[in-house]
Amino acid sequence: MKFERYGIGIAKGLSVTIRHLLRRPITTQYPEQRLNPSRRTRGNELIWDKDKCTGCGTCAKACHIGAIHISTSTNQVDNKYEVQKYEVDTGYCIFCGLCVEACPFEALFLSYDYECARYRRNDLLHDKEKMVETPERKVSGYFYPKRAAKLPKQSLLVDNDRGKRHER
Amino acid sequence: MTLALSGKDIAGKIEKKFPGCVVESAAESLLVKGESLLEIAAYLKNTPGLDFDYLTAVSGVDYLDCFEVVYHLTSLKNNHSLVLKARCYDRANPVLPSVVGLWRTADFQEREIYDLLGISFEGHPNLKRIALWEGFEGHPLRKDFL
Amino acid sequence: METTKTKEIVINTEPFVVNFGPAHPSTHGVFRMRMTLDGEVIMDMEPVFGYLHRGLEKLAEERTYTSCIPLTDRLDYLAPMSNNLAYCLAVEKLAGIAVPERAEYIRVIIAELQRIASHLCAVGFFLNDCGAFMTPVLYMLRERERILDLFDMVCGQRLTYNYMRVGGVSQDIPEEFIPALKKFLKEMPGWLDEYERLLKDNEILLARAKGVGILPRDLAINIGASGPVLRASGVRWDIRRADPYSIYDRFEFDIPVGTAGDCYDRYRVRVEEMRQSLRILRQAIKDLPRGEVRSEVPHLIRPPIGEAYGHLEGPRGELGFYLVSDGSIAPYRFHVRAPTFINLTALADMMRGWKIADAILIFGSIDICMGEVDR
Amino acid sequence: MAMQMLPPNWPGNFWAHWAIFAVVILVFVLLMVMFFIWLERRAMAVMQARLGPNRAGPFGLFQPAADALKILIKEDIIPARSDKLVHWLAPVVAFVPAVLVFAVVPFWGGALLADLNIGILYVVAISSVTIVGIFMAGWSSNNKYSTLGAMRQVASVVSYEIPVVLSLVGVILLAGSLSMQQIVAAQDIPFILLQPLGFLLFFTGALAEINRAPFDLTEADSELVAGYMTEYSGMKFGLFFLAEYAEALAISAIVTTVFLGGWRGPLLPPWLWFVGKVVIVFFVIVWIRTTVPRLRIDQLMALAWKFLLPLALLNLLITAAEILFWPAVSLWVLIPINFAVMIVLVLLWSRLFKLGWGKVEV
Repeated sequence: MKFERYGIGIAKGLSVTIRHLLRRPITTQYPEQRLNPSRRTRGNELIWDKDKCTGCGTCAKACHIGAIHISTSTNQVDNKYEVQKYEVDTGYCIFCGLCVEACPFEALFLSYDYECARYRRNDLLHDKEKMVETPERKVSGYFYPKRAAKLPKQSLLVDNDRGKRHER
Repeated sequence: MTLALSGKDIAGKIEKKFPGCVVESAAESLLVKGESLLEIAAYLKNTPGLDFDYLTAVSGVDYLDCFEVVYHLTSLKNNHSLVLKARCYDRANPVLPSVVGLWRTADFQEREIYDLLGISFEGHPNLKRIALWEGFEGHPLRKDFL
Repeated sequence: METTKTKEIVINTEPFVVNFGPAHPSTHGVFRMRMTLDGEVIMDMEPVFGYLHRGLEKLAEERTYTSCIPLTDRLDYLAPMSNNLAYCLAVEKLAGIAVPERAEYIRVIIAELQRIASHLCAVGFFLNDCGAFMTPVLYMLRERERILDLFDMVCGQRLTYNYMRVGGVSQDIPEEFIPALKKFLKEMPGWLDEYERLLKDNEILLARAKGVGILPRDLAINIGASGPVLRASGVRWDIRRADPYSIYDRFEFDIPVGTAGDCYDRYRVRVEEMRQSLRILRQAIKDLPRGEVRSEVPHLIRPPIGEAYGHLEGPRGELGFYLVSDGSIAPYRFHVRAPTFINLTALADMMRGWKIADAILIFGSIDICMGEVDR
Repeated sequence: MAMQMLPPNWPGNFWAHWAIFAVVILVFVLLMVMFFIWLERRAMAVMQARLGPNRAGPFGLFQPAADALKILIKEDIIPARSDKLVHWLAPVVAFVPAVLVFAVVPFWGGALLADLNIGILYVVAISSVTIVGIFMAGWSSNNKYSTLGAMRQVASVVSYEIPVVLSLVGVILLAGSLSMQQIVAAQDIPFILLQPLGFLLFFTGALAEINRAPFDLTEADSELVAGYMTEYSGMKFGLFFLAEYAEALAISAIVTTVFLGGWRGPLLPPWLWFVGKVVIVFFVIVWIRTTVPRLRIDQLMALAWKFLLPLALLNLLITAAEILFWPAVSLWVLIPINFAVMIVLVLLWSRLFKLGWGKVEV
């Protein structure tokens, strides 16, 4: 070690840290304060539209994890397929969104909700009834820009004044 | 742009120096005999005008009838590249010469190929499993590994 | 050692082996260094890894070309966008798919943002390894957060983006992206200056990092080092310039190189690269055209039989994908040229003779991501 | 050993005085340590753009208490092949001296346990006993990290004692007494102004002795996990933790007493002056820890022997000469002279100072 700079470097560093005492921290206190997630959030659930789905199974083929199970039967009266079972194991799902992209009938969405911790593994298995869209389970705008426009604006750190450098 | 040298041109040069060593040459790659790999690699590295001083990647492929090891060579000096290949047909005990002496890049990569494909590299200073533990049975990247 | 000099007290010492890792605060993942120490001096070091080996290359062989993209996210988890892009470049080369102009620009913007985010992490953790207790890393993670916000806006995730697609990107950028990015570009140089003030001239850092862990030029080339590690050793080699992929030939930027190849140079090169990335970003958003972001690509891509090696200059070095196609919907062979895996080759050479504290520093300066090393 | 016993009219002779003061000091030390832990975490957090503890109590003030409770009910793990007795004894040996130092620290005009006429000597002697405990911990844990950490600590303390003591001698020359009370009484001008170089050297050396950043090699978390404490858990770890902060408190108190005029100050009550100064000194320690990286072991040694020691000797020489040749001169005249001396010496030595061996050929 040479003190060719006579400790000026250390002094400069000390000035940077002490200046931070005057700035507000950027931390958000999570359960009380919440930030808006991105409009395209790939939340931890899948939401399925019963009416639009034709049971083609493209989503199950697109899923490389094999988290989507779908079985269909033929409805003799209307002469079309009917989805018997539609199950997603969100414990296996990696939320890559490839199934949403693959769906040709706009019947599958990712959710806007990101708090999906469960106490039991069984609760992670979502079936037909659990996967419908409700006011509490909002649909994310991932791959559906029209839906994204309706969601609240994402809170960004660049827009936030906290933790700002005071302009020199 | 890095100029991808044609395997055919290089094959001509190598044929002059080491007759009978080139098995196959295409526009994008050059397949040489396994036994003469080391000499050809040394030639490619040390010949002025070629100067392949940088070994980008070593990959092993299992084609079921043979194993192919692909060397992506680059010359930082002249900014050109070449794909060099070598094959070994013995499925039970595939052996190729190691190029660690020329490019030490190959050290870990050859170990990885040994680990996952089971190709032994002769002359490698420390050939042992790298990703899997000692005593693991089989070589997972082989196509017949289930 | 039988060389006893006259009139010198010979204390009989014995080297001992210390296992650094697999679970150690500063091994950046599950990495193990088996060090043979003589007191504090490292006599020899053997890297041991594979604790995070998931067999990604085997997994990819039974997935379609599109569904391999999420797998690449999980290689280098600090720079998944670059991994996505490298893989897509390789598939596009293999199948001969063209990319729309706007998508190319978006790709460049995202890749450069990713480079900044990754370098922030690298530099921050390097300084943390020096013992600057958490301060630089927390400052830098704060700025990384701003970038992650942008990525979140674009693709809906903060870590595993899965954004690039073969033939473009998955979705167009939202309209609020560019204003936010402009704001970020305006602020970022000031933040960088602040980091420089914090530790760049710090005497202790200079004493710790200058001249430590030197990787000489010839060895760096022979070892196949790439990225900032290679450039810090004085080799002006950047694939963005040497073999311009995507549209990098349209931008003006410098390639920062080091002189000595020591830890301090590697740190400096990364900081300078961040500035150059900001420069590229400014040019890219100025010229960003309108139009499609994804060319027409079949759902299941079936490239012709053949092979391709696609590479790019990732934040950690040359990231390459060697793909072999047998004409089916899945790659026949999927090999990753992981930059950090190859940079590790030189680790033992750099460490020998230095002390334990230096070992941590040297290890931090080559910026390892174990997800990529083990695959 | 002659003691100047304080308030003589206590009931029950001196025993009551000792008993009461001992309890008061223990409570003071524990409370201050808790406050310091909170202060360090909180101040550091704000300087790192975070919040720090803010849940337990107002501003998170009860966080250290909560941590202490948690640590008390943790399982006590003893490594299988450790030396159990030494392993058990080490935290005690480390903690006791740190508290003992406070026996001679004056909180007020007469408020101290014992005004030893060799107060400073006592402080220097007692405070270095802590490393025995640390070395016991390192050795008995049967862990390589612990041993390395303990070895580093012993090496650094042995080296840094010398410049620390030498820089204190300058103060003693000025005050004309070894007693802490007398030193405070002598500070009409705080000695930091009269002994700027001495203060710099003492502060640097003291940081190394209590292994605070940038000299925290003993428990360098990025290298040695937690150094000598790696194998400790539960309340034994808690005691080491307490000892570490008690030492920091002791050093802050000594700096306050010796260089900053102790409890002396206008308007406010003396004990408040004392506590205030101690907190400020500790804040500076935290501030430094937040900013600077860590030194390497050989650089640590070089700094002690090549930088601090010669400067401390020169400082002693200059102070002694000043006192010998200008006994009658006003102390105010010495302030600019001493500051000039400090600047010249530090700049000069910075030029001369060079580090030796970095890499060793193996």
